Amino acid sequence: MKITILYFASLREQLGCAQEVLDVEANTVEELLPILCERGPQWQQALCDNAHLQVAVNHTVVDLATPLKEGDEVAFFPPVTGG
Amino acid sequence: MKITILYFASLREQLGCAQEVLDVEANTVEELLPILCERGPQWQQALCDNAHLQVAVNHTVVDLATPLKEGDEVAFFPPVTGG
Amino acid sequence: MSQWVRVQQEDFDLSTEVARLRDGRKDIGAVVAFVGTVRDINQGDRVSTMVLEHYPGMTEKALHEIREEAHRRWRLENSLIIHRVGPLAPADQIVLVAVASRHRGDAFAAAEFMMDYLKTRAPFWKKEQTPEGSRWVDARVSDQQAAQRWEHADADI
Amino acid sequence: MSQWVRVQQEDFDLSTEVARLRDGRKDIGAVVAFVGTVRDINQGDRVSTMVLEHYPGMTEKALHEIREEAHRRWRLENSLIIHRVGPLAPADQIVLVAVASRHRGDAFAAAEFMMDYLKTRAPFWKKEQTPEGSRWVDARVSDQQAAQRWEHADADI
Repeated sequence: MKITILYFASLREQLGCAQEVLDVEANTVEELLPILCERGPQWQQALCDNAHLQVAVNHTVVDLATPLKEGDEVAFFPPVTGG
Repeated sequence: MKITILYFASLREQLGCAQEVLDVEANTVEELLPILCERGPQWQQALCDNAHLQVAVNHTVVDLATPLKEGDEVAFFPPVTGG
Repeated sequence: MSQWVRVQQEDFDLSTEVARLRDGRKDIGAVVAFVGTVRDINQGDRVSTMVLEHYPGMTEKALHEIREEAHRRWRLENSLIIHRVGPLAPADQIVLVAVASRHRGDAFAAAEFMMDYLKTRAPFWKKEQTPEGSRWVDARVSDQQAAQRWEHADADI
Repeated sequence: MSQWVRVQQEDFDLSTEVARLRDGRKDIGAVVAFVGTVRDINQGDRVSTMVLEHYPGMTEKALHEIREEAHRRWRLENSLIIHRVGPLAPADQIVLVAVASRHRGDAFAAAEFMMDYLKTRAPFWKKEQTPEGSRWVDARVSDQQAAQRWEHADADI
Protein backbone atom coordinates (compact mmCIF):
# COMPACT_ATOMS: atom_id res chain seq x y z
CA MET A 1 0.00 0.00 0.00
CA LYS A 2 1.08 3.58 -0.63
CA ILE A 3 1.64 6.00 2.20
CA THR A 4 3.10 9.50 2.28
CA ILE A 5 5.84 10.14 4.85
CA LEU A 6 6.87 13.63 6.01
CA TYR A 7 9.92 14.63 8.07
CA PHE A 8 10.15 17.95 9.89
CA ALA A 9 12.72 20.26 11.45
CA SER A 10 15.91 18.56 12.70
CA LEU A 11 14.72 15.16 11.38
CA ARG A 12 14.28 16.58 7.88
CA GLU A 13 17.83 17.95 8.00
CA GLN A 14 19.39 14.79 9.46
CA LEU A 15 17.71 12.59 6.85
CA GLY A 16 18.01 15.02 3.95
CA CYS A 17 14.39 14.24 3.15
CA ALA A 18 11.23 16.31 3.59
CA GLN A 19 8.66 14.02 1.99
CA GLU A 20 8.42 10.69 0.21
CA VAL A 21 5.71 8.38 -1.07
CA LEU A 22 6.44 4.78 -0.13
CA ASP A 23 4.82 1.55 -1.35
CA VAL A 24 5.22 -0.61 1.72
CA GLU A 25 3.63 -3.41 3.72
CA ALA A 26 3.30 -2.14 7.31
CA ASN A 27 0.21 -2.66 9.45
CA THR A 28 1.28 -0.14 12.07
CA VAL A 29 3.75 2.70 12.59
CA GLU A 30 5.76 0.23 14.67
CA GLU A 31 6.14 -2.02 11.61
CA LEU A 32 7.01 0.89 9.34
CA LEU A 33 9.90 2.15 11.48
CA PRO A 34 12.36 -0.79 11.02
CA ILE A 35 11.84 -0.63 7.26
CA LEU A 36 12.97 3.01 7.30
CA CYS A 37 15.79 2.44 9.78
CA GLU A 38 17.37 -0.26 7.58
CA ARG A 39 18.34 2.52 5.19
CA GLY A 40 21.41 3.43 7.23
CA PRO A 41 22.81 4.68 10.53
CA GLN A 42 21.42 8.21 10.25
CA TRP A 43 17.91 6.77 9.80
CA GLN A 44 18.47 4.38 12.70
CA GLN A 45 19.61 7.25 14.90
CA ALA A 46 16.96 9.78 13.85
CA LEU A 47 13.97 7.43 14.03
CA CYS A 48 14.57 4.14 15.84
CA ASP A 49 17.05 5.27 18.51
CA ASN A 50 15.23 8.56 19.18
CA ALA A 51 13.43 8.57 22.53
CA HIS A 52 11.82 11.92 21.70
CA LEU A 53 10.42 10.92 18.28
CA GLN A 54 6.89 12.20 17.67
CA VAL A 55 4.56 10.57 15.14
CA ALA A 56 1.38 11.92 13.57
CA VAL A 57 -0.93 10.00 11.25
CA ASN A 58 -3.27 12.14 9.18
CA HIS A 59 -2.49 15.24 11.29
CA THR A 60 -3.09 13.61 14.67
CA VAL A 61 -0.32 12.68 17.10
CA VAL A 62 -0.46 8.91 17.69
CA ASP A 63 1.50 6.15 19.38
CA LEU A 64 3.46 3.49 17.54
CA ALA A 65 0.74 0.85 17.70
CA THR A 66 -1.54 2.93 15.48
CA PRO A 67 -2.69 0.97 12.39
CA LEU A 68 -1.81 2.28 8.91
CA LYS A 69 -3.90 2.09 5.75
CA GLU A 70 -3.56 2.98 2.06
CA GLY A 71 -3.22 6.71 1.49
CA ASP A 72 -2.25 7.63 5.07
CA GLU A 73 0.00 10.60 5.72
CA VAL A 74 2.61 9.73 8.36
CA ALA A 75 4.77 12.50 9.83
CA PHE A 76 7.87 12.16 12.00
CA PHE A 77 9.15 15.14 13.98
CA PRO A 78 10.96 16.23 17.15
CA PRO A 79 9.12 17.74 20.15
CA VAL A 80 7.44 21.00 19.12
CA THR A 81 8.88 24.40 20.07
CA GLY A 82 6.40 27.03 18.88
CA GLY A 83 4.79 29.88 20.78
CA MET B 1 -7.36 70.18 65.57
CA LYS B 2 -8.37 70.57 61.94
CA ILE B 3 -8.96 67.59 59.70
CA THR B 4 -10.37 67.30 56.18
CA ILE B 5 -13.13 64.75 55.66
CA LEU B 6 -14.14 63.38 52.25
CA TYR B 7 -17.20 61.32 51.32
CA PHE B 8 -17.43 59.27 48.11
CA ALA B 9 -19.99 57.63 45.87
CA SER B 10 -23.24 56.54 47.59
CA LEU B 11 -22.07 58.07 50.92
CA ARG B 12 -21.53 61.45 49.27
CA GLU B 13 -25.05 61.31 47.83
CA GLN B 14 -26.70 60.11 51.07
CA LEU B 15 -24.99 62.80 53.12
CA GLY B 16 -25.21 65.55 50.50
CA CYS B 17 -21.58 66.34 51.29
CA ALA B 18 -18.40 65.69 49.31
CA GLN B 19 -15.84 67.40 51.54
CA GLU B 20 -15.61 69.38 54.76
CA VAL B 21 -12.92 70.79 57.03
CA LEU B 22 -13.71 70.11 60.67
CA ASP B 23 -12.13 71.51 63.83
CA VAL B 24 -12.64 68.59 66.19
CA GLU B 25 -11.13 66.77 69.16
CA ALA B 26 -10.86 63.10 68.17
CA ASN B 27 -7.82 60.94 68.87
CA THR B 28 -8.91 58.17 66.51
CA VAL B 29 -11.36 57.51 63.66
CA GLU B 30 -13.45 55.65 66.22
CA GLU B 31 -13.79 58.85 68.26
CA LEU B 32 -14.56 60.93 65.16
CA LEU B 33 -17.48 58.78 64.00
CA PRO B 34 -19.98 59.47 66.86
CA ILE B 35 -19.38 63.20 66.44
CA LEU B 36 -20.46 62.95 62.79
CA CYS B 37 -23.34 60.55 63.49
CA GLU B 38 -24.91 62.95 65.99
CA ARG B 39 -25.79 65.17 63.04
CA GLY B 40 -28.88 63.14 62.22
CA PRO B 41 -30.33 59.79 61.15
CA GLN B 42 -28.85 59.80 57.63
CA TRP B 43 -25.39 60.28 59.15
CA GLN B 44 -26.03 57.55 61.70
CA GLN B 45 -27.17 55.20 58.95
CA ALA B 46 -24.45 56.03 56.42
CA LEU B 47 -21.52 55.95 58.82
CA CYS B 48 -22.20 54.37 62.23
CA ASP B 49 -24.72 51.67 61.22
CA ASN B 50 -22.87 50.74 58.02
CA ALA B 51 -21.12 47.36 58.27
CA HIS B 52 -19.45 47.94 54.90
CA LEU B 53 -18.00 51.38 55.69
CA GLN B 54 -14.43 51.86 54.45
CA VAL B 55 -12.08 54.44 55.94
CA ALA B 56 -8.85 55.85 54.56
CA VAL B 57 -6.51 58.25 56.37
CA ASN B 58 -4.09 60.12 54.14
CA HIS B 59 -4.86 57.84 51.18
CA THR B 60 -4.36 54.55 53.04
CA VAL B 61 -7.20 52.24 54.08
CA VAL B 62 -7.13 51.89 57.87
CA ASP B 63 -9.18 50.45 60.72
CA LEU B 64 -11.15 52.50 63.23
CA ALA B 65 -8.47 52.46 65.91
CA THR B 66 -6.12 54.50 63.74
CA PRO B 67 -4.93 57.70 65.49
CA LEU B 68 -5.73 61.09 63.95
CA LYS B 69 -3.57 64.20 63.96
CA GLU B 70 -3.80 67.81 62.81
CA GLY B 71 -4.08 68.13 59.03
CA ASP B 72 -5.10 64.53 58.35
CA GLU B 73 -7.31 63.73 55.39
CA VAL B 74 -10.00 61.21 56.38
CA ALA B 75 -12.14 59.60 53.68
CA PHE B 76 -15.30 57.52 54.08
CA PHE B 77 -16.54 55.38 51.21
CA PRO B 78 -18.42 52.18 50.31
CA PRO B 79 -16.61 49.04 49.02
CA VAL B 80 -14.86 49.82 45.74
CA THR B 81 -16.25 48.67 42.38
CA GLY B 82 -13.71 49.64 39.71
CA GLY B 83 -12.08 47.55 37.01
CA MET C 1 1.14 60.37 38.01
CA SER C 2 3.83 58.14 36.50
CA GLN C 3 3.74 56.99 32.93
CA TRP C 4 2.98 53.41 34.10
CA VAL C 5 -0.09 54.31 36.18
CA ARG C 6 -2.72 56.55 34.60
CA VAL C 7 -6.23 57.58 35.58
CA GLN C 8 -7.91 59.38 32.71
CA GLN C 9 -11.20 60.20 30.98
CA GLU C 10 -9.83 59.51 27.48
CA ASP C 11 -9.91 56.14 25.79
CA PHE C 12 -6.63 54.26 25.15
CA ASP C 13 -5.28 52.28 22.23
CA LEU C 14 -4.11 48.77 23.12
CA SER C 15 -1.35 48.50 20.47
CA THR C 16 0.05 51.91 21.36
CA GLU C 17 0.17 51.11 25.07
CA VAL C 18 1.70 47.66 24.61
CA ALA C 19 4.35 49.09 22.26
CA ARG C 20 5.16 51.69 24.94
CA LEU C 21 5.33 48.93 27.55
CA ARG C 22 7.66 46.79 25.42
CA ASP C 23 9.75 49.77 24.24
CA GLY C 24 11.52 47.62 21.63
CA ARG C 25 13.25 45.59 24.34
CA LYS C 26 14.67 42.27 23.22
CA ASP C 27 14.75 40.71 26.69
CA ILE C 28 10.92 40.56 26.81
CA GLY C 29 9.37 37.30 25.64
CA ALA C 30 5.81 37.60 26.93
CA VAL C 31 3.14 40.28 27.22
CA VAL C 32 -0.22 39.68 28.87
CA ALA C 33 -2.79 42.44 28.47
CA PHE C 34 -6.18 42.56 30.19
CA VAL C 35 -8.84 44.92 28.88
CA GLY C 36 -12.03 45.36 30.90
CA THR C 37 -15.06 46.58 28.96
CA VAL C 38 -18.54 47.81 29.91
CA ARG C 39 -21.26 45.15 29.61
CA ASP C 40 -24.84 46.15 28.81
CA ILE C 41 -26.24 43.76 31.41
CA ASN C 42 -25.40 43.80 35.14
CA GLN C 43 -27.23 41.86 37.84
CA GLY C 44 -29.98 41.10 35.33
CA ASP C 45 -30.70 44.69 34.32
CA ARG C 46 -29.94 46.53 31.13
CA VAL C 47 -27.25 49.20 31.55
CA SER C 48 -27.42 52.16 29.17
CA THR C 49 -24.52 54.23 30.56
CA MET C 50 -22.35 54.43 33.65
CA VAL C 51 -20.23 56.97 35.44
CA LEU C 52 -16.95 56.03 37.10
CA GLU C 53 -16.03 58.10 40.17
CA HIS C 54 -12.69 57.87 41.98
CA TYR C 55 -10.68 59.35 44.83
CA PRO C 56 -7.97 61.49 43.17
CA GLY C 57 -4.63 61.04 44.88
CA MET C 58 -5.52 57.84 46.69
CA THR C 59 -6.36 56.08 43.41
CA GLU C 60 -2.91 56.66 41.97
CA LYS C 61 -1.29 55.64 45.25
CA ALA C 62 -3.31 52.41 45.40
CA LEU C 63 -2.51 51.53 41.78
CA HIS C 64 1.20 52.20 42.33
CA GLU C 65 1.19 49.94 45.36
CA ILE C 66 -0.53 47.15 43.42
CA ARG C 67 2.00 47.49 40.61
CA GLU C 68 4.95 47.48 43.01
CA GLU C 69 3.61 44.45 44.84
CA ALA C 70 3.35 42.58 41.51
CA HIS C 71 6.95 43.47 40.71
CA ARG C 72 8.00 42.13 44.13
CA ARG C 73 6.17 38.85 43.65
CA TRP C 74 7.11 38.01 40.06
CA ARG C 75 10.01 38.57 37.71
CA LEU C 76 8.61 41.33 35.51
CA GLU C 77 10.32 43.59 33.02
CA ASN C 78 7.57 46.22 32.99
CA SER C 79 3.86 46.76 33.65
CA LEU C 80 1.22 49.43 33.26
CA ILE C 81 -2.24 50.24 34.54
CA ILE C 82 -4.66 52.62 32.84
CA HIS C 83 -8.09 53.17 34.38
CA ARG C 84 -10.74 55.43 32.89
CA VAL C 85 -13.10 57.64 34.89
CA GLY C 86 -16.17 59.68 33.96
CA PRO C 87 -19.08 58.67 31.70
CA LEU C 88 -18.82 55.34 29.85
CA ALA C 89 -21.17 53.37 27.58
CA PRO C 90 -21.52 49.61 26.95
CA ALA C 91 -18.58 48.18 24.93
CA ASP C 92 -16.31 51.04 26.07
CA GLN C 93 -12.90 50.12 27.44
CA ILE C 94 -12.65 50.73 31.23
CA VAL C 95 -9.28 49.40 32.29
CA LEU C 96 -6.01 48.10 30.87
CA VAL C 97 -3.49 46.07 32.85
CA ALA C 98 -0.50 44.98 30.78
CA VAL C 99 2.56 43.08 31.97
CA ALA C 100 5.82 42.27 30.15
CA SER C 101 8.17 39.53 31.34
CA ARG C 102 10.79 37.11 30.09
CA HIS C 103 8.58 34.04 30.47
CA ARG C 104 4.82 33.80 30.18
CA GLY C 105 4.03 32.34 33.61
CA ASP C 106 5.09 35.54 35.38
CA ALA C 107 3.07 37.77 33.05
CA PHE C 108 -0.13 35.72 33.36
CA ALA C 109 0.02 35.50 37.15
CA ALA C 110 0.95 39.15 37.66
CA ALA C 111 -1.75 40.48 35.32
CA GLU C 112 -4.46 38.47 37.07
CA PHE C 113 -3.13 39.48 40.49
CA MET C 114 -3.12 43.16 39.52
CA MET C 115 -6.72 42.98 38.29
CA ASP C 116 -7.89 41.12 41.41
CA TYR C 117 -6.24 43.66 43.69
CA LEU C 118 -7.42 46.62 41.61
CA LYS C 119 -11.01 45.35 41.88
CA THR C 120 -10.88 45.26 45.68
CA ARG C 121 -8.31 47.92 46.65
CA ALA C 122 -8.41 50.83 44.21
CA PRO C 123 -10.97 53.54 45.10
CA PHE C 124 -13.25 53.54 42.05
CA TRP C 125 -17.04 53.40 42.16
CA LYS C 126 -19.46 52.72 39.32
CA LYS C 127 -22.90 54.26 39.03
CA GLU C 128 -25.09 52.64 36.38
CA GLN C 129 -28.05 54.03 34.49
CA THR C 130 -30.74 51.35 34.05
CA PRO C 131 -34.41 51.52 32.92
CA GLU C 132 -35.32 51.67 36.66
CA GLY C 133 -33.07 54.69 37.24
CA SER C 134 -29.48 55.06 38.37
CA ARG C 135 -27.82 52.93 41.04
CA TRP C 136 -24.43 52.42 42.60
CA VAL C 137 -22.95 49.05 41.69
CA ASP C 138 -22.52 46.68 44.64
CA ALA C 139 -19.14 45.12 45.36
CA ARG C 140 -19.02 41.43 44.40
CA VAL C 141 -18.22 38.64 46.83
CA SER C 142 -16.52 36.85 43.90
CA ASP C 143 -14.06 39.74 43.57
CA GLN C 144 -13.23 39.51 47.28
CA GLN C 145 -12.65 35.79 46.91
CA ALA C 146 -10.46 36.29 43.84
CA ALA C 147 -8.29 38.77 45.73
CA GLN C 148 -8.04 36.49 48.77
CA ARG C 149 -6.39 33.78 46.67
CA TRP C 150 -3.24 35.92 46.63
CA GLU C 151 -3.18 36.88 50.28
CA HIS C 152 -1.29 33.89 51.68
CA ALA C 153 1.74 35.42 49.97
CA ASP C 154 1.26 38.76 51.72
CA ALA C 155 3.27 37.42 54.64
CA ASP C 156 6.38 37.88 52.50
CA ILE C 157 6.20 41.64 52.63
CA MET D 1 -8.19 28.32 7.75
CA SER D 2 -10.90 29.98 9.83
CA GLN D 3 -10.78 33.64 10.75
CA TRP D 4 -10.10 32.68 14.40
CA VAL D 5 -7.05 30.49 13.72
CA ARG D 6 -4.37 31.87 11.42
CA VAL D 7 -0.84 30.77 10.54
CA GLN D 8 0.92 33.48 8.59
CA GLN D 9 4.25 35.08 7.72
CA GLU D 10 2.94 38.65 8.16
CA ASP D 11 2.99 40.54 11.41
CA PHE D 12 -0.30 41.37 13.17
CA ASP D 13 -1.65 44.44 14.96
CA LEU D 14 -2.88 43.81 18.49
CA SER D 15 -5.60 46.52 18.52
CA THR D 16 -6.97 45.43 15.15
CA GLU D 17 -7.15 41.79 16.19
CA VAL D 18 -8.74 42.51 19.57
CA ALA D 19 -11.31 44.80 17.93
CA ARG D 20 -12.14 41.97 15.50
CA LEU D 21 -12.40 39.55 18.42
CA ARG D 22 -14.75 41.86 20.36
CA ASP D 23 -16.75 42.87 17.27
CA GLY D 24 -18.49 45.65 19.23
CA ARG D 25 -20.32 43.11 21.39
CA LYS D 26 -21.80 44.46 24.62
CA ASP D 27 -21.96 41.11 26.40
CA ILE D 28 -18.16 40.93 26.61
CA GLY D 29 -16.64 42.29 29.83
CA ALA D 30 -13.10 40.92 29.68
CA VAL D 31 -10.40 40.41 27.08
CA VAL D 32 -7.08 38.73 27.85
CA ALA D 33 -4.45 38.90 25.12
CA PHE D 34 -1.10 37.11 25.19
CA VAL D 35 1.64 38.22 22.80
CA GLY D 36 4.80 36.12 22.54
CA THR D 37 7.89 37.91 21.28
CA VAL D 38 11.38 36.83 20.17
CA ARG D 39 14.07 37.26 22.85
CA ASP D 40 17.67 37.92 21.87
CA ILE D 41 18.99 35.46 24.46
CA ASN D 42 18.09 31.77 24.64
CA GLN D 43 19.83 29.16 26.79
CA GLY D 44 22.60 31.67 27.45
CA ASP D 45 23.40 32.43 23.81
CA ARG D 46 22.73 35.52 21.73
CA VAL D 47 20.10 34.95 19.05
CA SER D 48 20.36 37.13 15.94
CA THR D 49 17.48 35.65 13.92
CA MET D 50 15.25 32.59 13.88
CA VAL D 51 13.14 30.69 11.41
CA LEU D 52 9.81 29.15 12.39
CA GLU D 53 8.88 25.99 10.51
CA HIS D 54 5.51 24.25 10.80
CA TYR D 55 3.46 21.34 9.46
CA PRO D 56 0.84 22.92 7.18
CA GLY D 57 -2.55 21.32 7.65
CA MET D 58 -1.76 19.69 10.98
CA THR D 59 -0.90 23.06 12.54
CA GLU D 60 -4.30 24.53 11.81
CA LYS D 61 -6.02 21.34 13.01
CA ALA D 62 -4.06 21.35 16.28
CA LEU D 63 -4.80 25.04 16.91
CA HIS D 64 -8.52 24.52 16.19
CA GLU D 65 -8.61 21.64 18.65
CA ILE D 66 -6.90 23.73 21.34
CA ARG D 67 -9.37 26.56 20.76
CA GLU D 68 -12.36 24.22 20.88
CA GLU D 69 -11.11 22.56 24.04
CA ALA D 70 -10.82 26.00 25.70
CA HIS D 71 -14.40 26.82 24.70
CA ARG D 72 -15.55 23.50 26.22
CA ARG D 73 -13.76 24.15 29.51
CA TRP D 74 -14.66 27.81 30.11
CA ARG D 75 -17.49 30.18 29.31
CA LEU D 76 -15.98 32.16 26.45
CA GLU D 77 -17.60 34.53 24.00
CA ASN D 78 -14.82 34.34 21.42
CA SER D 79 -11.11 33.58 21.01
CA LEU D 80 -8.42 33.75 18.36
CA ILE D 81 -4.96 32.35 17.71
CA ILE D 82 -2.46 33.85 15.28
CA HIS D 83 0.96 32.21 14.91
CA ARG D 84 3.67 33.50 12.60
CA VAL D 85 6.04 31.32 10.57
CA GLY D 86 9.16 32.06 8.52
CA PRO D 87 12.09 34.31 9.46
CA LEU D 88 11.81 36.39 12.66
CA ALA D 89 14.15 38.73 14.54
CA PRO D 90 14.46 39.62 18.25
CA ALA D 91 11.52 41.77 19.47
CA ASP D 92 9.30 40.48 16.64
CA GLN D 93 5.84 39.24 17.59
CA ILE D 94 5.52 35.43 17.23
CA VAL D 95 2.10 34.52 18.55
CA LEU D 96 -1.17 36.09 19.69
CA VAL D 97 -3.75 34.29 21.79
CA ALA D 98 -6.74 36.48 22.70
CA VAL D 99 -9.85 35.46 24.60
CA ALA D 100 -13.09 37.40 25.22
CA SER D 101 -15.49 36.42 28.00
CA ARG D 102 -18.13 37.89 30.28
CA HIS D 103 -16.00 37.67 33.41
CA ARG D 104 -12.24 37.90 33.70
CA GLY D 105 -11.54 34.56 35.39
CA ASP D 106 -12.58 32.60 32.30
CA ALA D 107 -10.48 34.75 29.95
CA PHE D 108 -7.33 34.51 32.09
CA ALA D 109 -7.56 30.74 32.54
CA ALA D 110 -8.43 30.02 28.92
CA ALA D 111 -5.66 32.22 27.49
CA GLU D 112 -3.02 30.56 29.67
CA PHE D 113 -4.39 27.11 28.87
CA MET D 114 -4.32 27.83 25.12
CA MET D 115 -0.69 29.01 25.31
CA ASP D 116 0.38 26.00 27.39
CA TYR D 117 -1.26 23.58 24.96
CA LEU D 118 0.01 25.45 21.90
CA LYS D 119 3.57 25.20 23.25
CA THR D 120 3.39 21.42 23.58
CA ARG D 121 0.85 20.32 20.94
CA ALA D 122 1.04 22.56 17.87
CA PRO D 123 3.64 21.45 15.28
CA PHE D 124 5.96 24.46 15.14
CA TRP D 125 9.75 24.28 15.36
CA LYS D 126 12.22 27.12 15.90
CA LYS D 127 15.70 27.24 14.40
CA GLU D 128 17.91 29.94 15.91
CA GLN D 129 20.92 31.69 14.45
CA THR D 130 23.58 32.27 17.15
CA PRO D 131 27.27 33.30 16.98
CA GLU D 132 28.11 29.55 17.10
CA GLY D 133 25.91 28.82 14.08
CA SER D 134 22.31 27.72 13.69
CA ARG D 135 20.55 25.23 15.96
CA TRP D 136 17.10 23.77 16.52
CA VAL D 137 15.58 24.92 19.79
CA ASP D 138 15.07 22.17 22.35
CA ALA D 139 11.64 21.61 23.88
CA ARG D 140 11.45 22.83 27.49
CA VAL D 141 10.55 20.60 30.41
CA SER D 142 8.87 23.65 31.98
CA ASP D 143 6.47 23.83 29.02
CA GLN D 144 5.57 20.16 29.46
CA GLN D 145 4.93 20.79 33.15
CA ALA D 146 2.81 23.86 32.40
CA ALA D 147 0.63 21.84 30.01
CA GLN D 148 0.29 18.96 32.49
CA ARG D 149 -1.35 21.29 35.02
CA TRP D 150 -4.48 21.23 32.83
CA GLU D 151 -4.60 17.52 32.14
CA HIS D 152 -6.55 16.39 35.18
CA ALA D 153 -9.53 18.05 33.49
CA ASP D 154 -9.05 16.00 30.30
CA ALA D 155 -11.14 13.25 31.83
CA ASP D 156 -14.19 15.46 31.21
CA ILE D 157 -14.02 15.06 27.44
